[in-house]
Amino acid sequence: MSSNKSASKKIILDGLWGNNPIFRQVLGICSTLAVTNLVINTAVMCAALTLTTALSCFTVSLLRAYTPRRIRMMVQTLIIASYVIMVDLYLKAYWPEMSANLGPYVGLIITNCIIMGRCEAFAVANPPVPSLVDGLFNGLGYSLILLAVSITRELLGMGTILGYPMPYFSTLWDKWIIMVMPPGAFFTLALIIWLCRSIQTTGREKTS
Amino acid sequence: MIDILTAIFIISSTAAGLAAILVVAERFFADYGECLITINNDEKRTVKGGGSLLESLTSEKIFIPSACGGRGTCGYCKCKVLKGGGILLPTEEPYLSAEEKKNNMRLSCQIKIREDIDIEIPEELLAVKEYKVICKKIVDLTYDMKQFIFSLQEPAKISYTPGQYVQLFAPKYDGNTEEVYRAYSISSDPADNTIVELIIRLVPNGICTTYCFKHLKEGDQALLNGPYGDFRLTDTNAKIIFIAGGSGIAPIKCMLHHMQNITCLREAVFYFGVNSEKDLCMVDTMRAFEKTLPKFKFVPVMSRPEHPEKWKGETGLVTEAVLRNEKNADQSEAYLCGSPGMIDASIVVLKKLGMKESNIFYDKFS
Amino acid sequence: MTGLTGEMTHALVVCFSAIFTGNMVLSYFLGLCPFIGVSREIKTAFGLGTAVVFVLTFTSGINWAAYHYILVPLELDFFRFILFIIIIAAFVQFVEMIIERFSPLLYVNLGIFLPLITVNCAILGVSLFMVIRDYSLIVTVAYGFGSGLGWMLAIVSMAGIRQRLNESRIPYGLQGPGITLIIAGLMALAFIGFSGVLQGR
Amino acid sequence: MIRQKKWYPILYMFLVTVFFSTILISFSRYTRDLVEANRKLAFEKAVLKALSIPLPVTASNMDWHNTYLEKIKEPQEDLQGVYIYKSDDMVIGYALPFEGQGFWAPIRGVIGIATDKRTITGIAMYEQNETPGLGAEITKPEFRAQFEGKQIALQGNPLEIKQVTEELDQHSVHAITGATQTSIRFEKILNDALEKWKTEFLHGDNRQ
Repeated sequence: MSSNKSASKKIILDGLWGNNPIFRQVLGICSTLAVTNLVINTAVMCAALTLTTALSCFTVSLLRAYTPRRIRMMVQTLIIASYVIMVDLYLKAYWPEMSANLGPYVGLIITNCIIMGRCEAFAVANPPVPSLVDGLFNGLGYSLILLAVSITRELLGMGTILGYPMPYFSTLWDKWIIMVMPPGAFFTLALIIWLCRSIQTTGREKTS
Repeated sequence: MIDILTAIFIISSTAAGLAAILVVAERFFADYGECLITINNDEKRTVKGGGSLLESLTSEKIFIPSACGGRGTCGYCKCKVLKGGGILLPTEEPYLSAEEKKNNMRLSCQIKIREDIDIEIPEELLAVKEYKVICKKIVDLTYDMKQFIFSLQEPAKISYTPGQYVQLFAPKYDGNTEEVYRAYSISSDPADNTIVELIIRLVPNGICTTYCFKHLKEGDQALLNGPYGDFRLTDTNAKIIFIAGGSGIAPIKCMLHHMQNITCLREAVFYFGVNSEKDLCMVDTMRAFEKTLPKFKFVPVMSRPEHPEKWKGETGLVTEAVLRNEKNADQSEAYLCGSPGMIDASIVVLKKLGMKESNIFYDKFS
Repeated sequence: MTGLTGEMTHALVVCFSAIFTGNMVLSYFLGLCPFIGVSREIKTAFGLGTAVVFVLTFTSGINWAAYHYILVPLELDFFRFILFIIIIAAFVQFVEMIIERFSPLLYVNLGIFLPLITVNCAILGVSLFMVIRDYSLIVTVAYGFGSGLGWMLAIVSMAGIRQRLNESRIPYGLQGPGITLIIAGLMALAFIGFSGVLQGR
Repeated sequence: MIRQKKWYPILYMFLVTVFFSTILISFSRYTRDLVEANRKLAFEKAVLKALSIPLPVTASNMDWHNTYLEKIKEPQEDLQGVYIYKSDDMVIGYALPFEGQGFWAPIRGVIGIATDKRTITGIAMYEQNETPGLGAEITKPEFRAQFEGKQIALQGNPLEIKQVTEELDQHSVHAITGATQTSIRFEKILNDALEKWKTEFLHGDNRQ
């Protein structure tokens, strides 16, 4: 007997913070983490990912009553892959420079665990519209963290943000090349997870 | 054009071929034959292996309460597994306390039945049955609340404790492709064990309430299962404070019927919170209780009366009315039923009045 | 060098570089979710690692055949994502059924992560790379096997390190995924050291 | 009920795939020409950039295409795939396409060579999938500008990509920090192409 408004508010807050896919569930960092050394690439990847997650959840939820249990996984991957290919084709046709920049990473969105995770955990048991909202906000929650990672990496590694030189960092700052390389991504993400989890737990202790 | 069609056909056939492999493999590998479930050392049920414990029990008409439908996200479907459940899965751990783990508590939706299994569940769950019922009467209480009276067909009688709830089955209908169960408190007089009365408030776009309000007609068949829940009156003589909002009146009404039947002389006040005149209902029934139960008082509280000049009763939030009228509650008990917000606010107020937390009982709508 | 031995040498080189220099997790970031999630114990990590080696070796071969005999003749190159992923999904589920039937212990240890092998990026990644790098069947299978081994090596070492860390005092927020990522970063640094080995300037 | 039938999953999978593949194939047919045009344009731009033919920043894609048609002559049989830059029937430069395996996927590009057949006028990539922010920096003007005016070495490797700390000479440029893998591979790809150029054109000339 819940009201719809508070239910969707809960879905939204859970996706963004309470049950954030990255620092609570630690899902889906695979392919996107690799492009987090540039903010612009991260933004496009995250947008593609959020869109795919939302649409896939919606479709999976729409078909959930008809999909036989045994082939559910195949059908879900098919749906996800179809949306990713559409994004890929779209980028190739209308934004070739970005498509060239991201290369194989766009295709690898298919295997991003967060999409499958949301489909399995939420969409197969809920109606289409809440699933869409859930997918959307999980995607956004995910993007939030990765954008934070990419801003840190680009700033410390190259002294720029979105390609624009930043005061101090582009001139006096001794650039940390390691930030641009794979280990930098791991370290930055670890620190951000640490920060977010600490904030969450202190908040909880106070309320209880 | 032909080449496009051929391409589509070949790709689709490949996919269908893969599905075929899985279907065949399931026949050969995922077939576990028949398994025996022993419940509380006594009841024995034979089920087809391969499914989850929860699914199998449901198909045997034993209903362990569950909210998420077997996804392992609500953690309600706990039960004790003595033998044959396999080891604790990582999917269950977050929902079980250390003590529960020691006592072999498991989530029944996560356990797969591959062999004979021994479990323990509360006796009353075994009493839980599925009832075929006929909708006998529908009464409009307010613009968005209705009273439904179901007469039992099969089984013909039900026994429950006042305060418990049943789950009503909502079938598929136009615009809904899902079959769901929703919980509603029983509001009928327990003396008549051939009927079940529910008070239901319309939830916009709610699957089950839409079914009840738009599709269910007098004379229609319906399905219920239950009873469930441990919201019930204690055996003490302490003063009772009932607090309810909206359709939360249902279990309280049932409890009052019960008190009337056993001529209980406990002191009791019922604070019933509504928004305005158009939400107020069952006043006559409550006034009738006041006559038969000498120590019972009914206090409707209106938060925003449309005609304040005509409204003689309490105004403001239900919690404010409680604060105004109750002085010391350390010897009283409280029974609350309604939205989580109302219940949480009431608990705060009651504690402020000196009530022990162990004397506050509630049924929260979720 | 005759054709076949040349092919074998190539396969061997590809296999080794997939283990060390081109490690799926540490340099391509693929297959991170289970790498973080299932690396609590060596035993489970080993089980999952074996499953990945197995699945990778076979799916890379099957996908190679599917690509060269279905997609290339139909000129449906862009369709490879879909075909590969559903083949992987079907295969993983097939394996899941078999493991569930014959080794309940392994099944339980992989827990919810068995279905997640499907969405293990490393597996799709290998299939995609074999196409863009134009490997032959033998080289593809060797590459799949090597990538699987590399992934397993990474996850088992990670599990070993994490088991030793069990006793250590780690700040609350950093426990679990946080510290795992930091270790992964250090391992990635170490693996960069391999890059000179096989390239032989 | 059809859903209880054993073959229902097979039919279901078939229909779902038909649905999605129809959408995808139609979409890809629709964008195919555009994608092809983008590819061509990328190549043409790379050739013009390698030959250091200046075009204003505001130049449209059409301008690039027309300039290419006007100035560049497609390779003929005796030229081993080398494009020729001509103006008023005078040869002004050569554009040598090259390709090879990068870190992720093939790298394809063009080297511009002056009429002396030894001086490099520039290089440009038209297809690469290197790690964004790392290997992909080979497409950045800062990296490419290093090649302008370098000489192809007659002895040893035609060109060398050196560590940032090392001294440069007439035949070497600096690598990209952090992108060891790409740098090593890129050097090999360039040298493979230039070795061929040397045997075909330089040594041939020397013999004459």
